[in-house]
Amino acid sequence: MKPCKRIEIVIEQALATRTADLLTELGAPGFTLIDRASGRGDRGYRRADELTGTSTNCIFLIACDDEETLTKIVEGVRPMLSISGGICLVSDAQWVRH
Amino acid sequence: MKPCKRIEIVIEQALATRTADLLTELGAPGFTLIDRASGRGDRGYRRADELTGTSTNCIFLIACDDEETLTKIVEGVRPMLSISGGICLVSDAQWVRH
Amino acid sequence: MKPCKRIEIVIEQALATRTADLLTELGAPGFTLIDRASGRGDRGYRRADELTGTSTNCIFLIACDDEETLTKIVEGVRPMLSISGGICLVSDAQWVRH
Amino acid sequence: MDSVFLTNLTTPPLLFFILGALAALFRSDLDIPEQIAKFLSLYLLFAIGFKGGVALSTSAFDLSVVAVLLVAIVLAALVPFGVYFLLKRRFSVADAAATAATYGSISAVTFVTCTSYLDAQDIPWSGYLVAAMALMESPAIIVGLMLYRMHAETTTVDSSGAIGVRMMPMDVVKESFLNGSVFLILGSLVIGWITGPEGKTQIAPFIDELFIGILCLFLLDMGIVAMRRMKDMQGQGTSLAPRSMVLWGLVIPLGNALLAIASAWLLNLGEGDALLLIVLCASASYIAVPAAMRLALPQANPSTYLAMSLAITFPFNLIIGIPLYHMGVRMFLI
Amino acid sequence: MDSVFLTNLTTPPLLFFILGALAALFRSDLDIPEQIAKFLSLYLLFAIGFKGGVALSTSAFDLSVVAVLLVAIVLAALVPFGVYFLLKRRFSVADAAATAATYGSISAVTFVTCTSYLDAQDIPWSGYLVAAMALMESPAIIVGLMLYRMHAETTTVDSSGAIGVRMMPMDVVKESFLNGSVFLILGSLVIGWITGPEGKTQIAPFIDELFIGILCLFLLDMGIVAMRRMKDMQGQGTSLAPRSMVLWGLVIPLGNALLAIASAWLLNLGEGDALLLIVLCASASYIAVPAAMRLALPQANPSTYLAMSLAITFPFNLIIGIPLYHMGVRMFLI
Amino acid sequence: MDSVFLTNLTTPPLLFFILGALAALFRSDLDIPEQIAKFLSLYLLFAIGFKGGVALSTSAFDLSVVAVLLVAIVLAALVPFGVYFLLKRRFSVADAAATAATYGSISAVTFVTCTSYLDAQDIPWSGYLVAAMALMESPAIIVGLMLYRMHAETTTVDSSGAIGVRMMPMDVVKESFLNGSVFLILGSLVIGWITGPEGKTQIAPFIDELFIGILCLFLLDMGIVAMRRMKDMQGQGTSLAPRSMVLWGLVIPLGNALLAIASAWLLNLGEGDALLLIVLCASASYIAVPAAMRLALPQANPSTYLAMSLAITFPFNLIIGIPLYHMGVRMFLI
Ligand SMILES: Nc1ncnc2c1ncn2[C@@H]1O[C@H](COP(=O)(O)O)[C@@H](O)[C@H]1O
Ligand SMILES: Nc1ncnc2c1ncn2[C@@H]1O[C@H](COP(=O)(O)O)[C@@H](O)[C@H]1O
Ligand SMILES: Nc1ncnc2c1ncn2[C@@H]1O[C@H](COP(=O)(O)O)[C@@H](O)[C@H]1O
Ligand code: NA
Ligand code: NA
Ligand code: NA
Repeated sequence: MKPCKRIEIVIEQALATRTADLLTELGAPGFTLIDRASGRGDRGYRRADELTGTSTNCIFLIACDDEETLTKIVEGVRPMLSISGGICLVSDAQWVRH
Repeated sequence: MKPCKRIEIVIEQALATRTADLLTELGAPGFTLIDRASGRGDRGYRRADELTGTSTNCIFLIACDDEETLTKIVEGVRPMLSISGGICLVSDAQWVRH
Repeated sequence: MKPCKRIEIVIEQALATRTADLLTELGAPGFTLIDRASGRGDRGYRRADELTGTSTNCIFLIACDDEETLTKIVEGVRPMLSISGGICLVSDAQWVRH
Repeated sequence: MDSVFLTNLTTPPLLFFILGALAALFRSDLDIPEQIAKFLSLYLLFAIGFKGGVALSTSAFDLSVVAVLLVAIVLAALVPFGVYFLLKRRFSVADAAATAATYGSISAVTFVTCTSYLDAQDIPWSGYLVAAMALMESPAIIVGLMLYRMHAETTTVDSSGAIGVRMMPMDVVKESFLNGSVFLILGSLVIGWITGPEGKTQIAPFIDELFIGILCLFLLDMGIVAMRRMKDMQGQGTSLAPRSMVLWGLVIPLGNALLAIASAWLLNLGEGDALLLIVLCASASYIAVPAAMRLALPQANPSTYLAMSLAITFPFNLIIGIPLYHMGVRMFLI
Repeated sequence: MDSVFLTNLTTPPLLFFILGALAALFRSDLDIPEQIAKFLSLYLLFAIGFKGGVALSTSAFDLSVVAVLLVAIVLAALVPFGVYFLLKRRFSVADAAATAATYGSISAVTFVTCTSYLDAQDIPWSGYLVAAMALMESPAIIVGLMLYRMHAETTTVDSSGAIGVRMMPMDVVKESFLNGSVFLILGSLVIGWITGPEGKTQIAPFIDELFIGILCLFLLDMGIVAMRRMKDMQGQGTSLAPRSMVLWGLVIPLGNALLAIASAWLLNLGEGDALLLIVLCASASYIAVPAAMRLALPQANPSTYLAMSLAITFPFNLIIGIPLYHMGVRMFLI
Repeated sequence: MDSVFLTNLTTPPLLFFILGALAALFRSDLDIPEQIAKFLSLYLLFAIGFKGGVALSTSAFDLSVVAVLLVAIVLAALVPFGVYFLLKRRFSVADAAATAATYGSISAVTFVTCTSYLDAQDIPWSGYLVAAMALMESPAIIVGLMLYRMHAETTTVDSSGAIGVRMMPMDVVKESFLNGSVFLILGSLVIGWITGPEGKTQIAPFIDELFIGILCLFLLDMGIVAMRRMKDMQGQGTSLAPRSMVLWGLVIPLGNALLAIASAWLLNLGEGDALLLIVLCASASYIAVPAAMRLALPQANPSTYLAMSLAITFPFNLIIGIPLYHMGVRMFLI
């Protein structure tokens, strides 16, 4: 097991592909994506009930063992979040190596 | 980034709307909801295969930067959990402000 | 609230049932399973778009309050992960007892 | 004699139900995706509701129809009393009340399967029985909760009712009518009634020609789900021994069927209508009522009432009940 | 006179739309699963595209058809200018531009509902209008973004455009033609045109007989979604008062309808074709354009333009617009 | 001569397959939701199984039928040996074994598309070929695993087989027959056989009239998925160069087709039946076998065997293979 950061991003579904591309560009070692979550925040309800994905959330999970990449990711998604709404949480974890 | 608590609640799907209302009432700054998870616990399997949602789970994720609200939420969902089954985990995280 | 470990496993959907059986066998107190996530890692994209589940991920969440079981689980899933790909993260959390 | 059973068993819908049960029994990974199952179920409610409404619009809406609808509601409200008093010694108050509500209400899919059973034998039935079905969904919920409130010790209600307590009786009535399935059947019924045969011709192919096929696929799924529940019954921590759950899951529908035969006789119903009324009485809800109970009476254990309804009574009615009640109708009513 | 409205209101698709709206209004938990809703929408695009293509393959593709298609594209490109200048005082530049794009583009479901309205009254219409619909989806996106770039202060574009800025105009054109719905309609159109009536006979039952039924279920879902949005409009932090959103959501389609009536008169279109062209102009996109705007103009607030399109203009067109425009056609064009 | 190819290419199912491929090629966001894709696939298996069963029930079940079924099973068991020995030099033992299993088994959708190709040309075919298809799904899995066990060094089996090791041969046989698709085809076949033409009339519209339409939508999805895989083949870390995957993905089906032509000649099959047998042999599994291999032989790399089957052989068979084999049948067998 080796220490790493666990990044969790909730963002508009409509931006999922763009966020995935951005993560790859910023050097994330990988990510897992859960589509079609609903939620509530400052911009009211997102019911995940329409077809454009503007009122639906998706969740990215990224394990990142490199401080620098972490900073890049956080700074990279910040402007997307301020436009689309959503949250980004960073916490400590142990990464089980296989 | 500012420190916050990350609350994660696994609860019966049938109680999703009620839990969401409760969270709003208790002053949660927001939440993200993943519907239709399966699972196993003390009450056996929940296969997420039937239409009532009594044997299906959903997952709430709440970022909360306020100790008091945290306590309210934890105390608020506790009785629901003891009736419906499920878990509530609280951990530390950093909230990336945008 | 009592301290526990939060284990999060991202693994191939095709191995979901086997992983669930393994967790039960290894004495996990329970688990929650999110099906059909997509992702990217060393083995390229998993688009969650085909029917065999070999190119789709699922996510297991396990709250575990027992060091020994934790080790068993981590050691038990490690060989599955090295064959199927995926990640396993362990972090600290507080388990709200109900 | 037993040819009724065989004829029933060899219709495609029943055979697919059994196929599903076998799949789950042998742990096949055959599986209908959950949103698809929900869609199939919505389709069936939509189609039966619309059909019923169109039928209503062309038939005379006279006193005898009103009588049937009233009797249906009364049956749905009476049955829970009977069930509750049968079970109160063996079940906790909450479980007995929830089970009572479950059996007072109806299973739309059992009803739908019965209409296809009648259609296959060219036995006519009336559209207003769909209205009866829709009206029988909810009353039992209210009666069940009343029974609970009357019999639970006050302290129990207070402490364990932490969630349920907020729900006032009127809310329950409202919520039970706003339950998705009830709303869709009633709504489609009204729409069918408004548009009449003219509207029917527009969507006829969608409603008539797909009906049995979709019923087959839905019953395939129900077979899987029911068998999984049946298997879970052994392992899981239910408050009750599986054996007595099986027993009650067979006795109650038979009892309710007798009650319904008597009512059908009083109402002087025709063969098809009588059978449908019996099936409504004998069937138990596994969607609307359990969903309502989880909100209004969460202390009741769904692995008791839902398992009995889904894993015992539902298959019993499909496989044995329908032809058995049909024999009963032929013996006593015509 | 008002019988047109009543006739429209009592068709099954409209009634199911209203049923859905009632369900959401009374907070019923009736719900079409999201993947099912997407499938129903794909089916409608597939079917209308294929139908249109087959119709195209059997009709003469002469200059008058080309004229209609050109006019359709021009209308789709002009409307955003008008909308933008109407709104620019009350909306932010980004919101005005996104709303302009939304109203320049079209709503396929409104179009589809209008074809079923015409079919029910046996009024003929031409297949190339499906092509017109497909061609009208995208131009407004490009015009909307152009308007934004022309009118936004450079600093705004730079700072808030952090995401959008990477998207070059050509990318937008490409992305808007590659939008799933546009691609599917165009593709099905071409396939229908290639296979012609022969291909049609193969999939005819799938396309013809299910059409109205599936439209009913899809409109049921749209009723739910539209009403939820309408209810959200009060609470949510939109940049605009709900009242003025309602106002503009009614005024803009009426204005566009007038423009389209004039064009239809110039083109000398028949009753059905004229009505369809009007409906295309008067309807607003709630899938392709909002999806594109979120990527290319994320600073525009979807709870303005999407809500107006989905919660105001869409129901208005379905319930009142179609018969109203039909009356207009009858008065001015024939 | 090439008119066979053109006729094939201009049928709606093929055109929708190509539309899907184009959508993925140009990165359109056109997408069939995953549960819908699963449902469409279940429908096709359900329909083809039922049809085959009904056909079986009306035809004589004589020795020649038994002979065909036996030959089918033998072919499915022999092909993996051939494929394994062709590939063992270039592939790892695990990859060679898994690929062998993949090509020994069949693709139900290729079969279904071929039946629609025959139907469109009014060429008759026999229902028992559906039984042949169902029986050919699983044997190759067992042979593939046997080949692996025989050829892998023991140490490899032990260490890398950490997961697979627990699975005993009997389990594999059982699991492969319990695979959802196999179970559904076999089950529907038996049900169709039990209910016979009488049952057919009940669900005929559901099964016959929707068939081609649903096949179109499913192939649209398959086109998207296959093209995505093809694009991934370049980037991803497969053990093999993409070029040789393409090569083997074309050579193997052609070789298997020759084998099948010879068998069809021995069995003296009619035009339609011969073509179907060839298509079964030449097609490769992309559902049942890969799913089984992930459990029983996880060290084999799915981006080799699944990609070859899905991205090369499947499109090849649909677009070129079926008409090519048809020409072969016409040349050699009639
Ligand atoms: N405090 C929070 N905890 C969890 N999720 C949140 C929180 N705030 C916002 N979200 C999620 O982010 C989405 C957009 O948030 P907002 O921009 O605040 O409207 C919401 O729909 C939620 O899914
Ligand atoms: N230790 C655990 N870790 C993760 N999820 C759990 C755990 N225990 C229970 N759950 C989840 O909570 C649901 C209800 O749990 P229970 O009330 O223990 O049956 C289960 O179906 C699981 O989804
Ligand atoms: N660093 C990471 N963070 C989050 N998820 C990951 C990461 N690496 C891999 N995954 C997930 O694990 C799956 C298989 O990973 P891999 O074996 O690296 O291809 C991917 O499709 C992702 O869903
Ligand atoms: Na009942
Ligand atoms: Na427009
Ligand atoms: Na083969």
